[in-house]
Amino acid sequence: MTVVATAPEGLYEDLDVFRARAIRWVEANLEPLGSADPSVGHATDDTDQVVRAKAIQRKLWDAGFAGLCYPVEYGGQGLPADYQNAFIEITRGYELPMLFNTPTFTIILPTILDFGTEEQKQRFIRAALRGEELWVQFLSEPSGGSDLAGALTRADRDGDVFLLNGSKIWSTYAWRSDYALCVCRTDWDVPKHRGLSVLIVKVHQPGITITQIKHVDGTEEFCQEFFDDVPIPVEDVLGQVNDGWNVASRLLLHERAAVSGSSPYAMRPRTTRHESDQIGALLLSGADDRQARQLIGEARVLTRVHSALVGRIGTSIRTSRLPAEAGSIPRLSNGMLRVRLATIAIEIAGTRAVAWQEGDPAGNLGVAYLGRQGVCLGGGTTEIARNIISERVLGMPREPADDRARPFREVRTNASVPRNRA
Amino acid sequence: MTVVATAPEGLYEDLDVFRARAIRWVEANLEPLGSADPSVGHATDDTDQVVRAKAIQRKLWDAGFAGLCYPVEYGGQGLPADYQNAFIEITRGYELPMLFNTPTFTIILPTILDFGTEEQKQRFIRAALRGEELWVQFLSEPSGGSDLAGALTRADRDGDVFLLNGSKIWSTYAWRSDYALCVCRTDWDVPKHRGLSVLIVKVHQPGITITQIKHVDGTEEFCQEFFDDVPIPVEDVLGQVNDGWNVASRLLLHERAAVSGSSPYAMRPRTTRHESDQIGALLLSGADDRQARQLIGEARVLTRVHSALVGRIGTSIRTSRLPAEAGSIPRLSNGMLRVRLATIAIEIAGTRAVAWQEGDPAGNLGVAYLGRQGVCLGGGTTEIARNIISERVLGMPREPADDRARPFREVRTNASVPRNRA
Amino acid sequence: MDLELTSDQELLRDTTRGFLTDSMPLSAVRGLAEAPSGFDREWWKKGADLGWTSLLVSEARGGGSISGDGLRDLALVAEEMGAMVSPGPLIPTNVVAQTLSVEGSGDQAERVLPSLLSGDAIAAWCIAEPGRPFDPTGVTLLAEPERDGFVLDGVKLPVEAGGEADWLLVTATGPDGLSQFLVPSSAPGVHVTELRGLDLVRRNAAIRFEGVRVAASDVVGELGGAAPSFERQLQTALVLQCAEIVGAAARVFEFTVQYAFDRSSFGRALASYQALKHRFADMLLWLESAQAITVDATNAVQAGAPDATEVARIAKAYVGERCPELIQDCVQLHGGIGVTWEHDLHLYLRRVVLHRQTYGDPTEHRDRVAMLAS
Amino acid sequence: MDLELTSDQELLRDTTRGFLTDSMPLSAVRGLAEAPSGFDREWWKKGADLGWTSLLVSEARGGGSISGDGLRDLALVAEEMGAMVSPGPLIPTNVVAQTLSVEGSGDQAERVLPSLLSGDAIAAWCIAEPGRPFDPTGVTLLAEPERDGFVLDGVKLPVEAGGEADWLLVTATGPDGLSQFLVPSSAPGVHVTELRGLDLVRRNAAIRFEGVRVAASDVVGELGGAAPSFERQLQTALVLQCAEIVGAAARVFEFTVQYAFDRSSFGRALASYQALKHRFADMLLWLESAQAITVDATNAVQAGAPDATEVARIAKAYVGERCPELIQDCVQLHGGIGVTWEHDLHLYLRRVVLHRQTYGDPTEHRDRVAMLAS
Repeated sequence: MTVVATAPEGLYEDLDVFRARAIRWVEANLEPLGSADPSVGHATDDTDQVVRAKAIQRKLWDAGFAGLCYPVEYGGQGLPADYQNAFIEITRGYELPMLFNTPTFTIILPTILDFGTEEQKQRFIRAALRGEELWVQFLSEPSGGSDLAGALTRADRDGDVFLLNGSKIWSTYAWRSDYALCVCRTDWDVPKHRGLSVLIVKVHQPGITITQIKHVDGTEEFCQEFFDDVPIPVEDVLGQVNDGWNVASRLLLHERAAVSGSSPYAMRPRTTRHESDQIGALLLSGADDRQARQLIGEARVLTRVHSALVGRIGTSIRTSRLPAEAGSIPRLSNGMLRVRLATIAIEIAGTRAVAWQEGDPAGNLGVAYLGRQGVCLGGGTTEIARNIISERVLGMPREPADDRARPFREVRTNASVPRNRA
Repeated sequence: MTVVATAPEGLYEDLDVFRARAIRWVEANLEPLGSADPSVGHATDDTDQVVRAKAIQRKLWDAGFAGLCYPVEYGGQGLPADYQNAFIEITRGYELPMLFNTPTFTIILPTILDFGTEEQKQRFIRAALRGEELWVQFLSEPSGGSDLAGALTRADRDGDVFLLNGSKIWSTYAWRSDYALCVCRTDWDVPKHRGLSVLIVKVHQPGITITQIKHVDGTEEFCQEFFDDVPIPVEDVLGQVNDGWNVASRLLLHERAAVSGSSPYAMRPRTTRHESDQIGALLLSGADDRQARQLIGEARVLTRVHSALVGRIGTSIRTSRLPAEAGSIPRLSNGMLRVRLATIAIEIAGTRAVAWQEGDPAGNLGVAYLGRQGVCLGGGTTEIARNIISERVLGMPREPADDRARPFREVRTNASVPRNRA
Repeated sequence: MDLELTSDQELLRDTTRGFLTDSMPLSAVRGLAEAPSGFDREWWKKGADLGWTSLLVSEARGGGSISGDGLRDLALVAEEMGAMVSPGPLIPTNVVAQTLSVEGSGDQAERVLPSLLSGDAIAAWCIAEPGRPFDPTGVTLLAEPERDGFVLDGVKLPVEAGGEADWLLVTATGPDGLSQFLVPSSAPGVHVTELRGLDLVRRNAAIRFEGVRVAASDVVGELGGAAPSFERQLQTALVLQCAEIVGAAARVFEFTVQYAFDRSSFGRALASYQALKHRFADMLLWLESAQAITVDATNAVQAGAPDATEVARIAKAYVGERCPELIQDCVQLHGGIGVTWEHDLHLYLRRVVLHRQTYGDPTEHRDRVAMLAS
Repeated sequence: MDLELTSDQELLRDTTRGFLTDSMPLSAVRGLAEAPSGFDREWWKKGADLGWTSLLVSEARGGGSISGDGLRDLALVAEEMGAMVSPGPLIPTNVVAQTLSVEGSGDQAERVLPSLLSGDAIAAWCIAEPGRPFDPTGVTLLAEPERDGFVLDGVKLPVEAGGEADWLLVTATGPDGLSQFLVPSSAPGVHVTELRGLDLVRRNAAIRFEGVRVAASDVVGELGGAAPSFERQLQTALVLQCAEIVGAAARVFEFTVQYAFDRSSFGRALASYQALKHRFADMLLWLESAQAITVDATNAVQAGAPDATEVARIAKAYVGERCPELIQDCVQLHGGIGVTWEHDLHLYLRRVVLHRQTYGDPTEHRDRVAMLAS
């Protein structure tokens, strides 16, 4: 479904009236962020963050500010995009339930809107907007993160359920989510793209084991899930059985829209907090040194250019100047930007990045550098982004792949080659 | 054929005796370079350079210093590599006939040694060592510089000659050369690599038209040749008819050996004059500015590291630690180095690189920047080098190509693809 | 470049594009390479008729924009000129015209503006000095007060279109601080030397001022008040430079992508090689980024936004750094033909490098951006 | 790395490799991460038996090299340690041992060297100071003369192995210029604070000297003559750093290439994707270059060549810049697993970044190289 960009006269509450109403409510009901990280708010820990997010989202729901661009019949406000943009302006500097932003509001619900049955839309969109259910995506698998269509996780029909077996990985904070969209294989006798289905999976239930993955920086945001004969009611298939690639592709499109800042469902444009933090850290040090100024200047230049790009690509996709796949351009840009910022940070921090006194923020810069490539891996690698840009935006020939035509059963899922020593 | 690295006792003139004899002769007979460019010497123009080179080479011949590592039976001295290395040391700072260095001595003659008939070796090696004949390579074609085996230039058997038709391009100073090795197609009914032959072609003869190509910097070093029914005696085929790919591959190996500094026939290691020039130019300016010092330091670092690499790869190939194709590593390094130096040069030169007073050397830096990529194109592009390194040195799978198996006649020599607008 | 054009702006862009295509194809640009002047006066007048010289001048003073946003309009012209590596003193003439429109005395405006707007006269902005930073602190050319005027002594270099200019706007320093003077290039003591240059048609000159006498009435704007106007002039110049660079880079990228589809190697189209595909992806990223920041800078300067100072410099730092590299990569993808005189690539390279190095290079602007950030 | 090893050197390399593989596999290194000390003293003594501490010490003073070229021998050890991200105070102990061997008084040598060589004692080189350039001009720690000795006041940070050291070699400044003092870490007024750090086992400390009294006999070498010995100490440290970095990078590159053959995506081995093949080609170029310049630096420093000052810094500037990028690229090629704690990649990354930032970073060394060039 598409969202109206600007309001035809009279059809909706007047934008200024809306704005006035929103300002009054926000000032009275939301907490100022102060110096808190917008993506975390005033939460004291991971669990508290869930509690706060759900509570704040419920407040928004009660006040009629939840899901501004979602259809009224599913609990939304059915307003055009410029009301959402106005609300983003108004809530800047206030704590929002950002936990719902991605993937729940910007990726999952839009996909449910696109493919869900009437029952599914009634059931899940409303509950999420009411702040009751957080979602997570079960996409990548240990066998290969990038090749979504190569999923080995299987769902075998057994009476009126599918039995789910296999494993997913790199899901973010799965343990604190309520539901998941899971891409799995329901037919092994057709080519890889034609035997997939997308299931709606209750995260906390018998047969699902979640383990957290320790990141080089010590955090444990990412998870791996193991499925052991998990029964999924057939009515919890999203879209048609074996049409899962179609659904999953839409999922990825919505994800790119979110990344490229063109999603009408985003509560707030992707925060550039990280960047400003970095730069802040840089400014700790020698703006009196011409060489350090070059690095600080470069960081500022790249950051500002990136945000200009995000805006331009968002507009270009909305106006169809570029195809939706162009969302991979800001994705690539974001990866390159963060990598360079992380490097500039340690260049300026000097020895403090590798040996620091307890409490010295410079130490975080060193630790961040260790996980530098994360931003080029998560949510589709930068290599995949370059493939998409050259093939889908510039229209260049696709990479040859020998696993597209044959029944997936016959595809070598490990295509390692012997190393011919020269 | 291979050259002995070090001399077994007594088999040759004692190295120190040789050294003493060489020093006396060099001081008495060669001109000091002074500030002259080693690759040009004291020549006043392109033509004079040929005259001087041939005269000096003749002097070397008469004194018994020509072709130190070439077999005695073909006019060489048959000495081990360390005599050549000693001579390089001794002649440093003196004018040498560098015009003969590449391709004549390091690429062409070695290939003739490998594949030539006894008559060809007697005829051509001796004449070149005597300073009478300069050689050029006819390899690339307008249809595609990198795909040597895709040659369209044809040589059709007609009685006891081949009739040569077609065109070659990017040959260096063809107009001032005497002979050329020319890769052409003699059989169109077999796959591309199996229908080639290498011909020995007299450059100045009826039916061959040479046009000079103007470079962005205004010079006209490169040439294009057009062949119109040029008769080539069948005895002037180098190696077997239709075995030309084998011969051409050897040609390229010798070229890489020359580039990677592992050729025993080189009169002088590839000059780093260019680099030092650049750096000199950089030093014109602000070593008092920390930012400029970063650039000057980077230039110096990259230059010094490159020469260390050239030495290491040369040794590695001689000792078979690495295959001969590893010569593509210094080739790639050289391209990356020169590109960066050319850029650093204009960064330091400032506005003088784009608007300069008559005679200001900074202007040359701007002009050099225009042709910056030349060093990544000539003698096999850096892209080809990366293919060779990954495939022949690291042993990774070769790029798929659909023109290897089929008769060349059936190969689409223009495989352009439609641009599918996304 | 700009994604939100009014129909009037589209008309301006299209007429400029049409005029350039017909009157100044690249073959014609090459033809001017050896000519004494880098552009033809009659041709420039025709361009002036299209609005090239009047968009930054108020209607009261004979100018007028198309959309009400003169700089955004002019940036469209610059973009088209970049795409055609067009000749013509676009930047200096407009910088001087805008200055006279905003700060010039009625007399100065009457004396000079009409001929600048009609294209009959050319003006040069004399600001840069040899080996000096490109900002007010770099100005050493001295304006020594005398009874009823000033005497100018010093050297300006490089001065864009300095060899063709009829009028010179000279920034000088003196007891009262930084001031600007309007000087006819024919004034006694003005010595103009054409410089050798990379661009085939955009020429620069060195101008030596030797005891050049100017009247008090030749001061433009306030005596000692030239610093703020330098900032405005710089922002205008940077926006036009970025627009030209982006116009050039977009054109080069477009025909290089096409080349990758048309040209084959080893029996495969270049566009089918992943290593090249990924580089094209990077280039598209750079190009879209360059266009995005140039539009932001244009709008910020146009609106006189508080961050205009920063955004204009950010744009030049990024566009001036990336686009020459983008074009060099396109040269690489063309192979040998890319470094030949006959191919047009070097015309674009010459233009973007000229812009990269002048009116402050990326290093200078990054430095300034860092200072603004702290 | 070094292509010309004697059989004795090969033996040294192989015994070190074997010892490290058996006694200190990466699992064991991880085990030390939480330990109070980054290495086990008994283990270090075994390493000392293999020559790790004695190669830079003259035979007269109880040391001895394998090949006659002690630094070349020690670089082999460092390379193996890099390949295994091995713990142990290799750099500070050897820098101090070499200094005492060359400059130490007979008494100092007798008091300290035997225990350093046997591994029973550890020494730290106290040279760097917070926020100061890494060269003699950066030293502010004051050595105030008093009747029969000196009083040391100031802070050294970071000090490698400072928390584990029994002996401190402290470079200080004073009325007589730059001097070095041999101080037991137990001396009154020496306050050692362990620092948090990136490397799991190579620890650094901050050491505050508060009115620390030392005798005239504790001066190492000539009073006021420490500048030249700083240059030798730095060259030794840089060579060992580069050798460790290169050892680490070579190991990471090797298993990443293997990973590209074993791992497949979209039904094709990673090694079959041209975009990745070209990056592997670039990485091999960087690795061979890093090895080449490290060998040149080692030989130049070993031979005391006139250009040793420059080549050692060139090596650090290049190796310290490229190899961390090379390893980051290997992380990228591994995908998500590459940023997990369980994978060994980050152990290598931690080590090379530690080296990149300490004993002068690439920026400082480029700066110095530029000064030497002009």
